[in-house]
Amino acid sequence: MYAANFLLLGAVLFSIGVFGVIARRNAVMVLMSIELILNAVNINLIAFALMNDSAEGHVFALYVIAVAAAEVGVGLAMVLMIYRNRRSIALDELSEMRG
Amino acid sequence: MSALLASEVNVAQNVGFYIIAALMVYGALRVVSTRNVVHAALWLVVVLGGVAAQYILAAAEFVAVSQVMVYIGAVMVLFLFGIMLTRATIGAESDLNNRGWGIGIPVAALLLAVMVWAIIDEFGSSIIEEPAQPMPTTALSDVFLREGLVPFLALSFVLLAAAIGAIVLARKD
Amino acid sequence: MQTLTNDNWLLTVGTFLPLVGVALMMFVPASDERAHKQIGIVTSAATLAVGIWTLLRFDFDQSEKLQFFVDSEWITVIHSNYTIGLDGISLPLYVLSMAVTLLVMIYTWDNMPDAGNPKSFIMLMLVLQVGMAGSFIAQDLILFFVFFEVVLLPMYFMIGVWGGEDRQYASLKFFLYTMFGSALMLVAFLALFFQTGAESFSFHHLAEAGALIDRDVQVWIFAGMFIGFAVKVPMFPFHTWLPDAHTQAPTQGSVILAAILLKLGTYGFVRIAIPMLPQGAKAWAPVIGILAVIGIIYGALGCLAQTDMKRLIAFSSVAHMGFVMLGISTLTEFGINAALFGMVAHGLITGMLFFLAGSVKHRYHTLEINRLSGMLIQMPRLGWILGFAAMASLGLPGLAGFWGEFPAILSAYNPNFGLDVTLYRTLMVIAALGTVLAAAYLLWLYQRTAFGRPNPEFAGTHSVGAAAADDHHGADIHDVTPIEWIAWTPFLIAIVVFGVYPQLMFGVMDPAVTALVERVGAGIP
Amino acid sequence: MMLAASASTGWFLENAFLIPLIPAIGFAIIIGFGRRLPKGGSEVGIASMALSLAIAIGATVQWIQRVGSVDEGSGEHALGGVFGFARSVFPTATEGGHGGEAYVEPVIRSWTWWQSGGLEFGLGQHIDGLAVMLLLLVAFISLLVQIFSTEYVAGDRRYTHFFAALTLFSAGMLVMVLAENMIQLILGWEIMGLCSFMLIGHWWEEEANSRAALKAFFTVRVGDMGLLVGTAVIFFGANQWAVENGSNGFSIQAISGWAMSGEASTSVLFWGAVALFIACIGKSGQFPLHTWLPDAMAGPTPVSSLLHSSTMVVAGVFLVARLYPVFYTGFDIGGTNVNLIAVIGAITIVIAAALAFVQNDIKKVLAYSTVSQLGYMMLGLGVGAWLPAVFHIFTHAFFKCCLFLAAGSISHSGSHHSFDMKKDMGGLWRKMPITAGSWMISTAALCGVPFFSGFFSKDEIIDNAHNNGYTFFYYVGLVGAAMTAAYMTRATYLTFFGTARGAAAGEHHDEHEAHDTAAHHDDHDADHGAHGADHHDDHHGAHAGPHESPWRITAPLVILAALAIGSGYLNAPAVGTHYFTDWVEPRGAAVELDGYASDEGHSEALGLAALPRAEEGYSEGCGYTDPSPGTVCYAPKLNHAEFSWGKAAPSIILVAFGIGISAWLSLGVFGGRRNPFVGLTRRFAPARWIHTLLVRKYFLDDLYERVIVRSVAHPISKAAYWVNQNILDGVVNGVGKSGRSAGDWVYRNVDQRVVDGAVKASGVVASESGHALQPIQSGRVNQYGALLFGAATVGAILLILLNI
Repeated sequence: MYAANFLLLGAVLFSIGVFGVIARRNAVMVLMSIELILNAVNINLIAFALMNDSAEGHVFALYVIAVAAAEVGVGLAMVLMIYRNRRSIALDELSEMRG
Repeated sequence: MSALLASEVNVAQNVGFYIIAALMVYGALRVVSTRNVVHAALWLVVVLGGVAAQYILAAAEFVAVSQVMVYIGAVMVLFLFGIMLTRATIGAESDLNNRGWGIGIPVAALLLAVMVWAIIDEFGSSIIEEPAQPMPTTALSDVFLREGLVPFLALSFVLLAAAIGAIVLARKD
Repeated sequence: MQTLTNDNWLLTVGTFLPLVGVALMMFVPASDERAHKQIGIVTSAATLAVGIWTLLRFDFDQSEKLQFFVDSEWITVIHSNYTIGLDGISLPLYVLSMAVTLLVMIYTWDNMPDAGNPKSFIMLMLVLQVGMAGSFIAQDLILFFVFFEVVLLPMYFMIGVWGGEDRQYASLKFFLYTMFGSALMLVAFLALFFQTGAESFSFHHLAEAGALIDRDVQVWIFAGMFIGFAVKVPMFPFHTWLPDAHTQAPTQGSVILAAILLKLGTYGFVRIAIPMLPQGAKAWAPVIGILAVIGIIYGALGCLAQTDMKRLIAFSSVAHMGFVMLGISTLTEFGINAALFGMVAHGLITGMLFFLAGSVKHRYHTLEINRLSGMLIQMPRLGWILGFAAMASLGLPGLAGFWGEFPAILSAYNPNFGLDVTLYRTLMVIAALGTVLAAAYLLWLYQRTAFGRPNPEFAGTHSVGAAAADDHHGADIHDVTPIEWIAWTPFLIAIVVFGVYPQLMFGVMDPAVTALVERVGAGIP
Repeated sequence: MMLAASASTGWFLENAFLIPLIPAIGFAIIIGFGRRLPKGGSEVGIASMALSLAIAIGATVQWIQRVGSVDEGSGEHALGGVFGFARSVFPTATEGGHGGEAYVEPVIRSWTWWQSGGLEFGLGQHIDGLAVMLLLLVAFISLLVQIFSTEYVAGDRRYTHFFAALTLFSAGMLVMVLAENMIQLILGWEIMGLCSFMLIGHWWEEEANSRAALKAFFTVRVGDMGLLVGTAVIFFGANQWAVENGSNGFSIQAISGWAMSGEASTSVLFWGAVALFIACIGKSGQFPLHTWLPDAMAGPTPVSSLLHSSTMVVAGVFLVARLYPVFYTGFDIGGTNVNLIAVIGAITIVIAAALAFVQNDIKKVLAYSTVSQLGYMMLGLGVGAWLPAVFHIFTHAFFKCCLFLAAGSISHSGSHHSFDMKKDMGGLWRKMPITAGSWMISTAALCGVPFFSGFFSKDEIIDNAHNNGYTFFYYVGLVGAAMTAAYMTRATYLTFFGTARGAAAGEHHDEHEAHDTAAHHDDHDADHGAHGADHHDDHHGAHAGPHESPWRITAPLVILAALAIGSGYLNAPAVGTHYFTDWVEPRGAAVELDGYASDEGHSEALGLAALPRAEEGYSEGCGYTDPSPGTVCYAPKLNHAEFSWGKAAPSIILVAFGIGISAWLSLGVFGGRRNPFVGLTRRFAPARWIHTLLVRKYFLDDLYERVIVRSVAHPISKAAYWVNQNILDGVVNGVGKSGRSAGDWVYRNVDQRVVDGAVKASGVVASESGHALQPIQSGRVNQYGALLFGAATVGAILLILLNI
């Protein structure tokens, strides 16, 4: 098994996720793209764990999964609230973040 | 390369990997390109499943299983709920992308190029030898409950906080 | 490193002579403008005379050694000495700075910027001259830094007081930018000083001790120097002060800026950063190369987008300095020779172009490329000179520009010390593309300004041949004036001579460069 | 520097470097004092060209003696004038004896020009058969053209500049021809580019002309990228070998030797050859960079004739011929039967010939015919027919120059400065018999009619293509020959036969003002009427209507026409002459790489050992087997096809066919006779499409100008500039402003410690700095994302490059 395989796969997924984060307008879609990124990272972690076979990689992957779950929960809740307040979840319409 | 294939590389495993990988990449592309939110979610399921499969290929059963359970079990359901509750139109939607979405392509491409360059540069054709047996779950638990204990607890608090926060945010009053 | 110490009074005199003129002018009332101009010209002429005497006394057979070497106590507390010397690398730039100052003085005789007050203007130029000449002879980091900063202030005032409409912004930008660079540079200098055991600031000592520093430390120190010098060059991401400064500066300021000041940065790379931190240089070389090539293409594109002649020329110097930096980044004899030649050539050619831009502005009171046309009909001589300068600037062989460009491209084909060949060959091809773009924007500029028929709005007052010299009123379009001829002819001659017989300069620089590259090679395991 | 004594070189050969030097000085004189001279500087130009010609003739004679002395293997050796730094260890011996096989040492002199890394690079001369031939040719043609010009551009407002540029132009070509090293070659090459810019844009008041000039310079410049890159590649490839043999990687001789030495890496040679050939494509107007050549017709006619006959466009062909070993081994011309040069040449032949059919401007017809003839030369070089190709340069120069001058003569005295065959010509052969006669002869030569010079060169190319197994290109050559004959017949008919039209019938049109010389009519009223009265106007006042031109125009025509016949017989296998083969072709014979050349026996033995006597169809010697140790080859050994009328028959028949069919069509279409082809393009759609395709020049111009140039010139550069102003500058200004507002903030806090004041101030700070970073901070999440990831990427690149 070539070591590069997993890493390259991870890189591709990561880039696709990045594109999604930048390009998408719908908050839910952005969250999905973030999931892609996280999974890309996980694949790398597992791959490295496999290379110098150690359990830490797997443990980190599990941490990431857990945190991702939490993040999705909170994120969707926020999306929900935003939606209630302004009947839209289009990100480019919420620009209060500008200074 | 051919020599390597002959000797150390398990061809079947590679083939499996490539098939799944192709499927995942396609799925991922659909996730970020489709016009329909629900379809995007379903394509995401495909990708996550593929990731789980890759974990199995990489001899990480436990992670694979938890991936399936957490993501496909929980996260995706959350997503679908989110979609429903925000009344995103189930059908195709015209403006899922920003006006300036084009900038994403060069950025992502550049990023990919750099990573690929670095990876090829470093692990050009280094071979992972097959692990004798899959990572025993006991090993994981050892790590979790010894040096990984504090992060483990912290993590559980994070989850708790997230749950409460989610409820607080989403509560209708 | 042996040194020759005969005639070692020459450099000190040549460097500080302008201050005598400044002192003299203190006692002359500001109202007496002619006197000030005369003093300015006489002083800079005397300085140049000393410079030429230096040239004659210079031993060309051992140009790799430091000559006219002086090393005397200066600030003992921080082990900084007054160490000066001249070798093949610094000689051309040293003399060039003197020559340019004189010619600019002569040009000032007729073309005093509108803000008037020649007294302070000329004083500033003389001080500037001290700083420039000093930076090229200094052989001690602190000394170099002092001269390097002395240059800054006069130029700031030149732009800020005698500049164009937007001068405040431009001068402030220039000042802050370079200060920012110098700050990092100073930090790097100090880091280098302490890393080498805090013994001495002399180039020679640092070049020997610096090579022994641990690689990663070198990389970080080099980063500091890199930003400091890159701002001055200017290299791609740090170039944005240049167009504003050039566009707003008075003609004299632009000429000096283009001809000498920019060279301080590249000179710093060749003289300080690279020999003192060989491994850092090797680590940063690809970055420099890439940024340089980006600068080449980017500057060219910027030129194509310009509507203002002077701003176009300013952008073109971003592209040209890109070639210089590309040459340096290869760390080869070819590359560094090309870079040094390119510095002088760019100084002459772009200086000439800025002179022309100034004169065009002086006649038409505008530099809008779209409004200018048919110069060749209204002022044939000036038109032909513009064409000549443009051809030289796009690197036509037989003129000086070529010898800075071609060897630089050549050297990128195989860089030194095992730098990434594939990367550099790609860079080479892109840089070659840059030469095409250079031809594009320069000829395009020439075609639109010089060819065609005169723009009716200026066609009214049109008289061929040299006309009355000085007039600030109305658009009296007249051909090159005698004063301008005096100020320009040396440039034109130099461009041709160095282009036809480059050995004049290569012969001086090459031994020094070869020695330098050897030293660097010794420092790289 | 003194030359080692030797029988068979001579003063002229040793001092051939004077040939370009004289015109260069002449140029300086004309620029300097031309306006004050009685004849406005033209006399200086002519004198300098005449002087160069004299020296060139001397050099030619001495070169022929030199070759003779080598072939006799007479006691004296052809001792190369080997000069400067250690060049003297280059082989100076040639094994005499077997005639035609011995290598003739070129006369090389070199003086230090520049140095780098302790290596010194020379400037000098490298005189061999090829150089001598072209020196003679260029000097001769330039002289004739300048004489012609004294009449043609008389009274022009920039008369002096014109002659200055013309002289410098010739000087540039001459410098390149005798270049001793690549840098010098680039020098001449670029000087020519510059002069073409000045000359094509000579009447720059008209924007069309200055555009054409710009286009010419720019297109060629695009090709020159290849020249720079190729020179670099070859230099670093050859340098080590060259230095070991006491030279450097720029020296042309060293490069040739290295390329043939078998030690050269094939890939380096290949890429070097490709890069250099790109330069040739640009310079010699090969497909797809040929588009600048027809536009170059905006220049005065003498310029066109000089440009197209012996200088400028020939430069590319010359480069290939000069560095033939590089291309030969790089593209493996001896081995394969398809390669880049041949393909490009073949494409060019056909497409250019096709374009020539739809032109109405007589000069454009000639321009495209030049392009297609250059295609023949490239084809010849590509198929290993070095000699016929070079010979074609030689013959082509005469008849093409003659054709252009004839066109000039027509527009000068026949058609009131119009070049439009359909509007303003026709039936001129009665009015201007001399012009017509020389045109006919040259046309016949161009078409390759037997016993005219073109036949002997072009047919040799085609024949050799066949002989060397390049069958496909053989057929392309035949087709091209037929097309050439056809379109030249059309042009001839339109110009000289049929009914007189427009100005040829003595009328005066207004649309002539559209044509080039119109520009310098207007000059005289726009301009202070200096430089005498307008020659043309009073000349039309004097005798309106067509008439024969004065002697300063016809004399060159007659001379050239004579040569258009005669020059062919220098190497006409049909009548058994092969002087060109003997004098010009570099012999592919190994010579020993040692200093002690005087030892004849040794060298001969070695030479013979290295190179067995070549038989017909041999497969040994330079280019086939690597030279044995201690010896070196400077040229591949090429075999020549045996001439026979039988093999020449197809092309002759096709030419006759082409002439016949075209004459018939012309009579039909233009002569008003009934025939089915009249108005074909109206009735028959495919024909119409092809017609438009040709009229639009395959839309290549649209591609270059509309798409590429415009996209670079406008959107891309604008975008770059926008980035500069908004992103890069935005950051700077933002930092500056936010810094200022931070100071503002501090000031307020220190000044008034009231809490709400502080709070308010901080609000102000926030908003201010926000506004400061406006360009970047749009407040859009995903733009932050883009910026974030972009920055991360850049950081990653930096870390990788620094590999910390």
